[in-house]
Amino acid sequence: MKKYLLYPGCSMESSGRAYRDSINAIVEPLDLHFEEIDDWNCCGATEYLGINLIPAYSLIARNLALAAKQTHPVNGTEGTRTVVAPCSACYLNLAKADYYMQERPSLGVKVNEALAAGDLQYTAGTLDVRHLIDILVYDVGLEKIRSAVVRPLHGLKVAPYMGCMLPRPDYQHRWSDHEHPTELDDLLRALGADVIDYPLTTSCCGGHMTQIGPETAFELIRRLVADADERDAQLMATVCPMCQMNVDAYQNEMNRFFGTDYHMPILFFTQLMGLAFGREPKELGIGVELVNSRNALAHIGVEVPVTQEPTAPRKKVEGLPMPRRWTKHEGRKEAVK
Amino acid sequence: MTEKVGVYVCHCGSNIAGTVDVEDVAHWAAEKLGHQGVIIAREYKFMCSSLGQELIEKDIKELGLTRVVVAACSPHLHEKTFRIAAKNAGLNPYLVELASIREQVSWVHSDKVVATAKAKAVVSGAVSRAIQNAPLEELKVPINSNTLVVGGGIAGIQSALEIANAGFHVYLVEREPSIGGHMAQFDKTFPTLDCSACILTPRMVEAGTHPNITLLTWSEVTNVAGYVGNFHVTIKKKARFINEELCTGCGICQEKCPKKVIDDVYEAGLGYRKAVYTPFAQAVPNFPVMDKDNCTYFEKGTCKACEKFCPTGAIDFNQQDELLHIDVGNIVLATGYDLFDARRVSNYGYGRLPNVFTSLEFERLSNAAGPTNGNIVLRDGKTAPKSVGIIHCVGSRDRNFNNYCSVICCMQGLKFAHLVHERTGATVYNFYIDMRTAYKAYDEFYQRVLEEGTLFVRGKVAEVTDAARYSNEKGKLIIQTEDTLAGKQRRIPVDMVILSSGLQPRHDAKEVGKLFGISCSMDGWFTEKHPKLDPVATMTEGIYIVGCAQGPKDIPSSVAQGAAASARVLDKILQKEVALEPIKATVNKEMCSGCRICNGLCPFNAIGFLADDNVSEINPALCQGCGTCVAACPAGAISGTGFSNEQIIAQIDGLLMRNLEPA
Amino acid sequence: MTDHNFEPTIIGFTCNWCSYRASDLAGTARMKYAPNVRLIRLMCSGRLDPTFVLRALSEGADGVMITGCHPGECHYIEQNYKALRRFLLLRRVLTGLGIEPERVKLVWASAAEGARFASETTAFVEEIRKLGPLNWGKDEGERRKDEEGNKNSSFIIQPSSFEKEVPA
Amino acid sequence: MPQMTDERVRAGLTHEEDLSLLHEVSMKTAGVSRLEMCIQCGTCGGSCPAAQDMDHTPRMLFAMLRAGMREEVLRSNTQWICVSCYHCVVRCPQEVHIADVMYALKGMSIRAKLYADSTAPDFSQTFIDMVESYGRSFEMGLASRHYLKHFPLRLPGMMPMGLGMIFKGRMALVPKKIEQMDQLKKILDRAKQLEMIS
Repeated sequence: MKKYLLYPGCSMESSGRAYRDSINAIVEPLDLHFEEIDDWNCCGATEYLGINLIPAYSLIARNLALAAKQTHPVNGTEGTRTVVAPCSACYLNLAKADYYMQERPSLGVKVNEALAAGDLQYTAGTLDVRHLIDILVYDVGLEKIRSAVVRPLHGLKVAPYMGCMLPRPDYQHRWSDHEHPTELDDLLRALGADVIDYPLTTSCCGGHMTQIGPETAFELIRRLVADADERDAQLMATVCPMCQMNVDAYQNEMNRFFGTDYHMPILFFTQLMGLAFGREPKELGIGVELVNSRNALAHIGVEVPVTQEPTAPRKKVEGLPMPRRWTKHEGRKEAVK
Repeated sequence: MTEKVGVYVCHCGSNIAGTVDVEDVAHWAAEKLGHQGVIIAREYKFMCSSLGQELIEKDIKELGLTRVVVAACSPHLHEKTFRIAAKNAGLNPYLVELASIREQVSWVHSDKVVATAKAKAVVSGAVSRAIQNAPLEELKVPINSNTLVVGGGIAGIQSALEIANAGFHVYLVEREPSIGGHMAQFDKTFPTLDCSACILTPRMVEAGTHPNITLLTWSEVTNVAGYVGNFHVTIKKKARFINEELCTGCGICQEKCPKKVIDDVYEAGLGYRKAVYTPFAQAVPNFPVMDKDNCTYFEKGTCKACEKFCPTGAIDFNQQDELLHIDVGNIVLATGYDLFDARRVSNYGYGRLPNVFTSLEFERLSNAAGPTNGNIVLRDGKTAPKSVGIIHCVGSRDRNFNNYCSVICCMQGLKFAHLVHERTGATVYNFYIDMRTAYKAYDEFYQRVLEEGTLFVRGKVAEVTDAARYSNEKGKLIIQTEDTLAGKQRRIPVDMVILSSGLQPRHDAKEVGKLFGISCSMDGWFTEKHPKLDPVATMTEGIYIVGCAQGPKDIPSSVAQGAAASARVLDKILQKEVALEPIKATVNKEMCSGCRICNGLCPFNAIGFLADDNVSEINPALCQGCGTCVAACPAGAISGTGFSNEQIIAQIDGLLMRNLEPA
Repeated sequence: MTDHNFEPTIIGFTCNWCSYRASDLAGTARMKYAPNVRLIRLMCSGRLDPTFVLRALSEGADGVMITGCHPGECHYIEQNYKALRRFLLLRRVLTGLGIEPERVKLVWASAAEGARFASETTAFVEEIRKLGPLNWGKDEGERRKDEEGNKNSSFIIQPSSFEKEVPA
Repeated sequence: MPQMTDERVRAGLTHEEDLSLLHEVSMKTAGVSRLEMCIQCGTCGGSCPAAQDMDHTPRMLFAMLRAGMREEVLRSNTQWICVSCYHCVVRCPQEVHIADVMYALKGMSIRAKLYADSTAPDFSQTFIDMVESYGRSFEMGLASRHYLKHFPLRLPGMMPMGLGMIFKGRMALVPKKIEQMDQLKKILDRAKQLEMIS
């Protein structure tokens, strides 16, 4: 069993509770061991960085310093240097602090000077900060996930919503692409879901603008929901509690603002994993979303024997061929002759 | 024997004398280095002037100097000058040593005391080293008058024709089935809009029929040995499965072949060819080749339709790859470029959004001989676009991809704008960062395109998307950019997007460079000998680079370089022999233990092993004088002329002032 | 603690094709850098015999700077990789001899990187200044003699006259 | 710094050119800003999902930074509208750390008290207050304090959502506090001192 250090983040305790419940439901079938960082504190979200530089990074670094004390093996697991953050904003803050403390050594020195006031210390580069989906796709692997599926999500049209802070700025080159990463698509496909092509997959949900500039945020939420709707998605799948909160909790206010009546439920990808692994909706926190997913999930509620997936219509002969799709993992040497 | 050393300190006007006390240096050298053999030390205003040179020549003759040390500028500037002066006075030129006290001292330090002290150290090092210098003779080798040109694009064709017309033989090797290169794929050429095929085809035919040119298409160079004047080259002539003696180029085989394949090369992936094919109608030579990987017979063992219908029985399924060995004196590399793979810029959607095209795709689209007969249409093959966006700098001037400017993309984008306007009447937008239209008649072309009503937006496009935000965007491709001159973000819906992709080095440029013994820059282009004054030669004598292999450039520049390299080759051929720098390594056979450590170290394959004597041996003509083997030999059996252990150690001691007159 | 009165003597090995030209360029561009490095031109960093470095250190150099073309840009295809290997080995040897391996530094500088050459040189001089004098291979008497000699010769560099500024 | 002399004012000049501004912003940016490398291509302004609400596109702001238009830059709402989506950062051909520059500008704008609208700085400050007293964010406290001050009129419309969140157990009514609050306090106090020095 592989151990990971878990940095849950504040939302997991409140608005993103369903995320936590569903993560708890999938660790066992996937043979994962998450050990929470003792006495972790808030990462400061996107707020602290705008006020004070060194306190902001010290706040983040305290978590890294605490985590670095917990890397040793515990009963039956190997030791680890990986910190897992399921929230994209937390993931980015932790990764960024680790990176900038190296890129600008003077920052690292000052942050450590502050940490020393609390008898802590952190050497940048000691830990690997990774997001939950990174662990699931690249450590656990799609094969293992596929084999844990007992209730495939066939027929459920899902818009994969990665959000912005996960694939960018990507200091450690972990993702297949900055704009159209395929990790979430692949994972949902492994669950049997009907994944739609969703070009806004890494567009922003508005972040804290729901709090400080609602009109800006509503427009961003509208774009996401409208495009998912336009493409006949039944629900959106997200990897971040802030995205979930904005698209879910503010959807009705957005509708009022624009005079629209979108109903686009958004669930955590782990909730969909739980469903596919045969867990009951209640254990997974399904039902606590404000835009309910009842109708959407009805599509998989009934156990209809699966027919063959519809194949794409044949291209007309006079059509011109498309170039092959590019992913970073194809390797750098690839070149057009 | 004690050497008689003369030290000459140059003022270089005030360039040196302004910061270094030259009189003090000269005086000090005579005093402190006298026991080393310095019998005369002078300073003079300009040592490199004829009077300065005469001063040295006179001393050599009259004082019988056996070593000369000139403390002046960098040896890269005037080493040759003083060597010639020494030679004129009867002293072996390699007994002259330069001490750089300008570039390394006076120009980089400002304190006179410090600079003078350092100048003394540099002179002291040079004197110690000079004493250890040995007289050397240049090696003369004859030049083979045949030339190899690699790459049959316009640069290579030009180069081959110039040499062949001068009466010397050329082997023109091309990897693809036909010569012509990228230019054969184009429709029109900027800024004059000549039809590309119309101006290229006569040159191709001339190269294909020239009595002095041996055309080797569908062939690749696999090995290069030897050195300037005497290269031995191995060429793999890939099996065409067509007997060239019998084939008349009638084309029936292509017509009858049942297997259709996407043509990734000539049609840029936008059209089809057969498994047996000539890439295009005007191909030179006009014999088809069989694509073994896609041929039904090779796959399944049956078919042979081509063989059945060939009127001359030219199909030969048993043909094998052939290895040819040729000897040449000079090599011109015209290996061209690869188009930047636009799929890497995922925000532009190429490969995901059907109606995003690359520049090469558009060339084929607008070419009358292309897959749509020159109709500019969307990927559905029939709809003409009503609005088209052309994006400049795709993959260029971008640290995420290629950091350099690809030179041709601005003009290419303007050309596309003109063609779209002319053929479809669509609204055309050009999105650019900076409009780069240097060179003759280029900016006039820009003016012309402006006049035609093309809309220009200054801004690097942020993304191309099909996610409509507003109703007018439904079903369109939306180009989102900042109009930097208006200071506002704009979303412009269009039907078609053309990416003016940049140029990048061939994917195998590194390996090719290694094969021919030349190096690549950080970006991957072949490195020229001097970026300004020697742009077609390379650091390896006898190997020249022309066209886009050296860096992005347009057709006129490629042609000019092709011709320039030929002039250099002809110059070499007409000299009949070439002098090689005598900086070489040699093995002392008495000391060599036969361990062969050095054998694998030499990148030029200059070190051979004599099994009978159990010793290694260095071919002086192949040795380039890097000295790696000298440093590696565990027995100390290899010595390097010009940079011997004795010379370097003496220089170290000298620089550290361990050679001064004992107090 | 850094002794600001200590002026290190450093031997620099350069490659004829890149770093020597970089130093030429630094000169042409009149970039000022620390005067403590004295250069030796080799045809290639691959020519560098590790004994040269040991010789320099034992004959009074406080540090040695080895410079060559960037990896992949060697004029002789790949000989700078051999220099790199020797450099790594050399550092281990030095450690074994009880000498700070930081006294030997490897710098890649292309012919176009005059500014880099200048700034790396100055940086290295400061690093060596922090390490202090090496005085390897000299006995006590000889060292004293050196010091005496230095006092009398114009060769000693006064701290006040030492230029530190290097253009970025 | 050039003075705003009468002569300059009469000539229609509206700002003082403060050429130290670029350097100052770079120094206050986490990591290496690379601001001086900007080629004004507009990738950032084109990529920004919120550009329509900004006074100046990020590109224009950088041009103003170079021109030393200190007051105009710090008064701009651009840095406050930035949603930190990092689209511009990964697309920037010159690898300018745009999002981090925005954070630096927010801080400078607060210190110079030049922000035009206090909603965003207040929200940040409220958020930080929560974190500094509990070590965790406290959404209920944050939302109620923030909305009462800045969006009282939005509150009735927000009620169903707020109640839904509470009812569904997604919003805690009491804050959670970390155990070693005093340790965190010491760290932050020291960090603030260090911030003042630099």
